[in-house]
Amino acid sequence: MTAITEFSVAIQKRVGRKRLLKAWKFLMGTVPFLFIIGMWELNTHFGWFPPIEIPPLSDVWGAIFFLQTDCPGFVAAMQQHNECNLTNNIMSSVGRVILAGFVGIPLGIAFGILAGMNRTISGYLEPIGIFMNSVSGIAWIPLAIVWFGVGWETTLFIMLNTIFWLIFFNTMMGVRAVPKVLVQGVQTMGGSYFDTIKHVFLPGAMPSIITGMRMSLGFGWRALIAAEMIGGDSGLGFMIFVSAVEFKTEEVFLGVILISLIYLISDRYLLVPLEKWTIERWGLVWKPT
Amino acid sequence: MSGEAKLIIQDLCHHYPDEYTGESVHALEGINLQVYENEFVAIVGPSGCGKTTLLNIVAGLLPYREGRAMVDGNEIHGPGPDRGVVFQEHAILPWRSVARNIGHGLELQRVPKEETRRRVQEYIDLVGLSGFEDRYPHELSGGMKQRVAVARTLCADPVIMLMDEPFAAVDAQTRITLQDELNRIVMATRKTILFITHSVEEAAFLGDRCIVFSRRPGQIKTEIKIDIPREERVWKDMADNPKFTEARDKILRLVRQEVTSDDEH
Amino acid sequence: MSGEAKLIIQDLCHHYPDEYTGESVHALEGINLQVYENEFVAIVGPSGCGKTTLLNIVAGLLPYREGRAMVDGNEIHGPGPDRGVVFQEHAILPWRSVARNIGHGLELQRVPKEETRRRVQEYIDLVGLSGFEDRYPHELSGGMKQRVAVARTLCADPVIMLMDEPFAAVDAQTRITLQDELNRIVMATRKTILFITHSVEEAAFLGDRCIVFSRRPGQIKTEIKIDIPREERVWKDMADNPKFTEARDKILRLVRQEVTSDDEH
Amino acid sequence: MTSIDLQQARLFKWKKFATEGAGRLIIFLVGSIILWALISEFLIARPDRYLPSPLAVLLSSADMLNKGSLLSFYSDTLTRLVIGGAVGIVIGIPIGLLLGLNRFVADMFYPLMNFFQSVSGIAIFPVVVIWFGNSDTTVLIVILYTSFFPIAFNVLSGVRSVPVRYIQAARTLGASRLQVVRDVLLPGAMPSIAVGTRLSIGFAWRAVIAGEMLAGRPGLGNMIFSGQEFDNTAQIILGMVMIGITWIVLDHFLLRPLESDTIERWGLVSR
Amino acid sequence: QKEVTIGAAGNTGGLAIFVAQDKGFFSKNGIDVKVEIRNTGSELSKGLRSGEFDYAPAAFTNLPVALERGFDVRGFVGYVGAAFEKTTADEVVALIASKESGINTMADLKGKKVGVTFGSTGDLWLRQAMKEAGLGTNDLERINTRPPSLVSVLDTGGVDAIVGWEPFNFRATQKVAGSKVVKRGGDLVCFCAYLHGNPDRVYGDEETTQKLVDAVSEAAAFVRNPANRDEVAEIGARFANATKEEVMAGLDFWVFDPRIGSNTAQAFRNSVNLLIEQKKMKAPYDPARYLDSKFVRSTMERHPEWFADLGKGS
Ligand SMILES: Nc1ncnc2c1ncn2[C@@H]1O[C@H](COP(=O)(O)OP(=O)(O)OP(=O)(O)O)[C@@H](O)[C@H]1O
Ligand SMILES: Nc1ncnc2c1ncn2[C@@H]1O[C@H](COP(=O)(O)OP(=O)(O)OP(=O)(O)O)[C@@H](O)[C@H]1O
Ligand SMILES: [Mg+2]
Ligand SMILES: [Mg+2]
Repeated sequence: MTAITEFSVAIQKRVGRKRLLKAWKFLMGTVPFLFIIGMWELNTHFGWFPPIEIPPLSDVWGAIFFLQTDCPGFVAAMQQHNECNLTNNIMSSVGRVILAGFVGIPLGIAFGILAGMNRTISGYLEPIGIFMNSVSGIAWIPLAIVWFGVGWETTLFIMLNTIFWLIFFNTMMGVRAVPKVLVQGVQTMGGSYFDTIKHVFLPGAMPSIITGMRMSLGFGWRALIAAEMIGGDSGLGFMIFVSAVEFKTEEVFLGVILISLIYLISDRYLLVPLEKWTIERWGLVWKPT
Repeated sequence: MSGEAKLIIQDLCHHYPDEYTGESVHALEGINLQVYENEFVAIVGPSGCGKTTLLNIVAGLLPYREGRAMVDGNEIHGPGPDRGVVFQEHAILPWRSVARNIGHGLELQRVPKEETRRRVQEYIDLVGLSGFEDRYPHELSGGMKQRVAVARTLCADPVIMLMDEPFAAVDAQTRITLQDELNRIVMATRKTILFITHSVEEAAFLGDRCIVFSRRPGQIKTEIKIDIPREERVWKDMADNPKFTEARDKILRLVRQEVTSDDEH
Repeated sequence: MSGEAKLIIQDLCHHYPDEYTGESVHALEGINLQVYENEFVAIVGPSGCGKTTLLNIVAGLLPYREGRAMVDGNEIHGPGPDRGVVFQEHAILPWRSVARNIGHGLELQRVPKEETRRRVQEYIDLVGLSGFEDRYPHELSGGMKQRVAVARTLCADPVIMLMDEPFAAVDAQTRITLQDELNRIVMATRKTILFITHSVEEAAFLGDRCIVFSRRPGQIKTEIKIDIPREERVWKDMADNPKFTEARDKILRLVRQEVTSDDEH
Repeated sequence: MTSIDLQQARLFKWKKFATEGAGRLIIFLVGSIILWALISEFLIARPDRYLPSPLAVLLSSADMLNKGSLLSFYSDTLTRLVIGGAVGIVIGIPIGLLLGLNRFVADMFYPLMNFFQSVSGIAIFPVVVIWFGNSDTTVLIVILYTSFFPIAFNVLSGVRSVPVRYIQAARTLGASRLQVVRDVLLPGAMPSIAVGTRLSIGFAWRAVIAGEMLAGRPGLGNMIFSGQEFDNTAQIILGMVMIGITWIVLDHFLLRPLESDTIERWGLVSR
Repeated sequence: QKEVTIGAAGNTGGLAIFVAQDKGFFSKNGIDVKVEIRNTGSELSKGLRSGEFDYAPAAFTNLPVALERGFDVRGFVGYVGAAFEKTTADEVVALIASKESGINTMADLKGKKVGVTFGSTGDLWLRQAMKEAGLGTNDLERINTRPPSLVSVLDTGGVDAIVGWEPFNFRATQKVAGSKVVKRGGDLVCFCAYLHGNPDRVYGDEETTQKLVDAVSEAAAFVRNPANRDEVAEIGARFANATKEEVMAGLDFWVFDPRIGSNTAQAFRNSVNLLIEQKKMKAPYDPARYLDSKFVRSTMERHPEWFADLGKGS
C-alpha cells in the first residue's frame, strides 16, 4: 500500500466510511449552487444581463434591509408594524397557512373519518371531492374574488379549499385501511362509537393524515402564492407580484427564494420527521398514495 | 355441568344476504347450545360451516333475527364488555404499548388509573410478558401478540370469553406453548370460554366439551365430553394419555366425515 | 480430468471494505481451482464463507486485486457472454416474454433473427416450456422461471456456466424435478458448470467433483470426486446408490465440522 | 321464489343502484344541479353576480360557442398543455435517466433540483414575466418548469429501483452499457415513468390555468379571470366546470390507463 | 414595408393610436402598424422589453423605476397627457366612493378601504391627495386592484372607494348606484405617457420613427377636434373595452398632446422625486436620458396645422 492509500484508510477508519461518503455527497451537492452564485456574480461584474433582468446578488440581500428600512425593531416587526414590509408579508403568508391548517385539517379529518366509516356519506362526498380536486385550487380564485372580494378572505378560501380535500381524502383512505378487527376489538371491550373513533380510526389513519398534511403544505403553499398574486392584498405572493409590476426585480428574487426556503424548511424539518415518527413508532408500513 | 348456564343459545339460525344476487347464504341452522360457568367449550367443524358466524352473533358483532342468544340471562344486543373476544388476527392496537393495550378495556370502562395499573400488571405477569410493558406490538413476535390479546380480554373480566381460532396464525412450536399457557391461565382464572378452532388436537387438549359442527348450514352434529382434569393437561404428557387420544380420534373421525361428504357434494 | 482447464483460479483473495468502520471483511483466502471442459464442479460451504463472492469474481461482476482468474486462457475483466450466470432469484426480465428472455443473449450479440428463433425454440423444448413462449414471467411459477433462466444462459452458449444456488428459492418437490432436469440438460449439452449450493444432497447428486469451503475467510478445504455416470443420476434410483450415499455423507460430515466450529467461534 | 321475495329482490337491486356506482353518480349529479338551481333561485340575492343558475351558465356557453371564443379558448389551453407538458416530459426523462444512472451526477445535481422543485412554477412567474413579458413563451416556460420535476424525479427513482440483479444478468449475457439502459433500465423504470407522466400532466394542467390568468393569454384560465373582471360570473362557472370535466376525462381515460397498463402488464405490482 | 407593432392600453388613453389605426393615419404617413392591447402599463413595458412590441407607451409613474434598473428606452412622442404647457395633468384621475361608505370628502377616507392599481398613476395621485388632506399611509387601507376589476370591487362592497381613470371612473358612477366622485384631478401629478422604444429601434430606423410621430400627431389633432367627438368615441368603443358613452365621457378629461418640452422634463423629475420618496427609486434620473424631442420638433415644423389648436408652452 502506498502512503496515500494508507492515509486514506486511516482517515476512513477514524471517521467512518459512511459519514465520509455523506460529507462528500454534501460537498458535491453544493458545487452547482456555488457555480450558479458565481455566474450570478460574474453577471453583475460584466453586465451580460441588465440588473432589471438579473439583479446583483448584493441588491437581493440589500432588498431585505430596504424593505425593512423604517422598521423600528424586532418587537415592532412581530407586532406587524406598518413599516416592516418584508416581515409583515412573511407573517401574513405563514399566518394564513397556519390559520387554514387550524381550520382545514380538523374539518378534513372529521369529514374524512365520517366518510371512511360510512359508505353512504363517502358515496356522496367523494364525487364532490374528485370534482373539487380536478378544478385546481387556482381556478377558484376568480369566483372567490367575486364572492369575497380581493383580500385575505379570498386567499384563505383558496387555501382551505385545497387543504380540506387533501386531508379529507387521505383521512378517508386511512380510515378505510384500518382493519375491521381492531374496531371490533374495541367494541367488544365495551367501547362506544365515539371510542372507536378516538382509539381506532383516528390513530389508525394518522400516518395517512400526516401524509395528507405534507401534501397539503405542498399544494396549499403553491395555491396560496398564486392566490396572493391574483386576489390578495398582502403576503409574499403579493409582494413579488407588486414588485414585478414596479420592476423591482431584486425584491422578486428575494421573495422567490424566501418562498422556497420557507417551504423546504417546514417540509424537511417539521412534516418529514413527523411522518417518519408516527410510522416508525407504530411500525406501520408506509403506503405510497 | 356445575353452575348455571352463562351462555344460552336457542334455535339460532342465520342467513347472509348475498351482495350481488340478493339471494341469501344459509350459514347457521337451529343451533341449541349452553355454556355453563367455568366451562371450556371447544367448537370444531369444516371450513365455512358457520363457526365464526356463531361467535360473531354471541359477540354482538352480527345482529340475528331467528332464535335467541343470551348471556347471563340478558338477550344479546350489540357488543359489550361482558363478552370478551380474542380474534385470530392480532386485533391489538399498534399505536398502544403492551400495558395500554391490556388496560384498554378498563380504560373504556373508566376504571380508576391506580386500579387499572394494578390489574394490568397482574395479567402481564400471568401471560409472562413482564418487562415488555412499554413495547409496541410491532416489536413483539406473533405469539407474544396473541398473549397480549388474551391478557387484554381477561383484564376486562368478561362473563364469557370468546376465542376464534386464536392460535391459527402462529407457528406450530409457539402454538403448543400458547396452548399450555392458556390451560394454565384457565386454571388460574377459572374463566368460562367458548373456543373455536380448526385443529382437532387443540379442541381435545383444551375443551371440557367439544362440539362438532356439520357442513353449511352449520348445525350441531355431536358433542363429546373430555374428562381430563386440567392439571393433567400438559402437552408433554398428552401423547400417553388414553383419554386424550381417544377423544381426539373420535372428533377427528366425525370431522373427517363432514369434510368428505363435503367433497362429494 | 479430460480436456483442458476452462476456468483457472490462482491464489485468489478478496477483501470487502466495511461501510461503517472502513475496516475490511476478509471473504476469500488463497483459492486455487481449475474447472475442466465438460466438468460439473459443485461448491458447498457454510453460509457467508464466500461462495457468492467467488462466483461474482468469475462472472466479472466483482473486480479482484489479489490472485488471478482466467476463462479459456483469458484474464477476467468484467462480465462477458463467455460466462453465463444463473442467479438464485429470478433474474429474468419481467417485461420480456419467455421467448424474448431466452433469446436475449443472442439479441445482444446481434445474431440474425432467424437463427435466434431456431435456437430459442430448441432450448424452450429442452427445458420443457413449449407452449409458454409468449407468456410473461409473472404468469409463471417459480420453477418455470428458473427453467427460463437456465435456458437463457444455455442459449447464449457460454464457455462455462455459473450457477449460484439456482434452486434455493423453489419448493422441495419442484427442486427435485429441476435437479433431474438439469442433469438431463447437462448430458444433452455437455456444458462446463460451476455450481454453488447450500444443499449437500444437491452437490452430491449433480457434481462430478464437489469442493468444500471452510468458514470465512473462505478457503478450499477438501475436494471429493463423485464417480457416478450421468445416466445413472436419477433421483428415484439414488437412495439405493452406495456411491451417492457415501459421497453425500462424507460431504455432510465435512460441512458439519465447519458449521460446528463456526458455532464454537 | 315467492312474489314477495321477487319484490324484495327488486327493491334490493334498486337500492343497490341508488347507493353504488354509476347510479349513485347520476343521482348525485342531477341532485346537485337541482340544488344549485334552487340555491341560485331562492337563496342568493343577486344570482347573476354571485351564483348564476345552471341555465344561465348553459346560456353563457351557448353564447360563447356562438361567438366561437369558447372553442378557441379551449383549443388554446389544450395546445399549451400539450406543448408545455410534452416538452417538460421530453426534457425530464433523459435528465432523470442521467441522474439515475450516474451516482456522481446525481450527488451533484440532486440538491439543486430539489431546491428548484420547491420553488413552485407559479412563484417564478413574476421573474419570467420580467424576462419574457406577458407572452405565450412565459406561460409555456411556467408549464414546462412545473411539469419537469415530477417526471424527472420519478424516472430517477424508477431507474434506482430496478433490481441490480437484472442489470448483472444482462451484463453477463454480454450487454453493453447502452444495451443495459435500453433493455433493462428503461423498461424497468417504465412504471415510474408512467406515474411521473401522470403527475407531470396534472401539475402542468394547474400551471396552464394559473399562467393564462396571470399572463392574460387567451384560454380557459383567462376566460374565468376576465369573467371576474367584467362581472360575468356565469362565464367563470362555465370555465371552472370545463376545467374540471376536462381534467377528469383526461385523467380517467388517458393517464390512468397509461399508468395501470404498464404496471399491470408486467405484473410489477400486484394489486 | 415592414409591419410595426405598437402596444396600447385597453383604456381610452390610447385614442390617438386607435384613431390613427382606424382612420388610416399610419398608412397615410407610410407605415404599416399592428396594435396590441394590454390591461396595464406594466404589462406594456414588459412586452416592449421582451420584444413583443416595437413601440409602447409608459407613464411617468412606473417607467422611471424600470429605467433606473437598466431598461433602456427613449420616449419620442406624447401618447396621452399634457406636460408641455404645464407640469401636471390629472383631470382624468378621480376618487369615487360608494353610497354606503359615507365618504364625502378626502378626510372621510380615514380607516376606509380604497381600491387602486399599485404602481399606477392613480396610486401616485392617491398618495399625493392623501398628503394634501393630511392623511398618513396608515390612515387607510389600499387594496391592489387591476383596472378592469375596479368597478366590480366597488360594486360588491369589497372596497369603500376606488381611484381610477377613464373609462372606469365614468363606468363606476353609472353602474354602482349612488356612487359619486369625491375628488377629481387637482394638479397633483402628471398622468403623462409617451410612446417609446429602445434606442436601437428608435434611432436604427429614424425614418419609421419619424413617420410614426407624424401619424400620431395627426391622429391626436383629429381626436382633439370637437367636430369629431362622435366618430372618435365610436372608434374608441371598438378598441378599448368600453361603450361609446364611456369613451365620450372620457374625452372631457384626457388631453392628447404629442409635444415634448422642458415642462415634460420637469414633470418627469417631479415624478421621480415622488418615487424616491416612496422608496421605489434610489437616485434621481436625468430626463434627458429618456426624452428626445427631436422627432416631434420636426413634425411641428413640417405640419404646424396639427398643433394649431394647442396652447403655448415650453
Ligand atoms: N359477510 C358475509 N356475507 C355473505 N356470506 C358470508 C359472510 N360471512 C360469511 N359468509 C358465508 O357464511 C358461511 C359461514 O362463514 P363462517 O365465516 O362463519 O365460517 P367458519 O366456520 O368460520 O369458516 P372458517 O373455518 O373458514 O373460519 C361461509 O360459507 C361464508 O362464505
Ligand atoms: N458487498 C459486501 N460488502 C461487505 N461485505 C460483504 C459484501 N458481500 C458479502 N460480504 C461478506 O463477505 C462474506 C462472504 O459473503 P458471500 O455472499 O460470498 O457468502 P456466501 O458463501 O455466498 O453465503 P451464503 O451461503 O449465505 O450465500 C460474508 O461474511 C458477507 O458478510
Ligand atoms: Mg372462521
Ligand atoms: Mg451466496
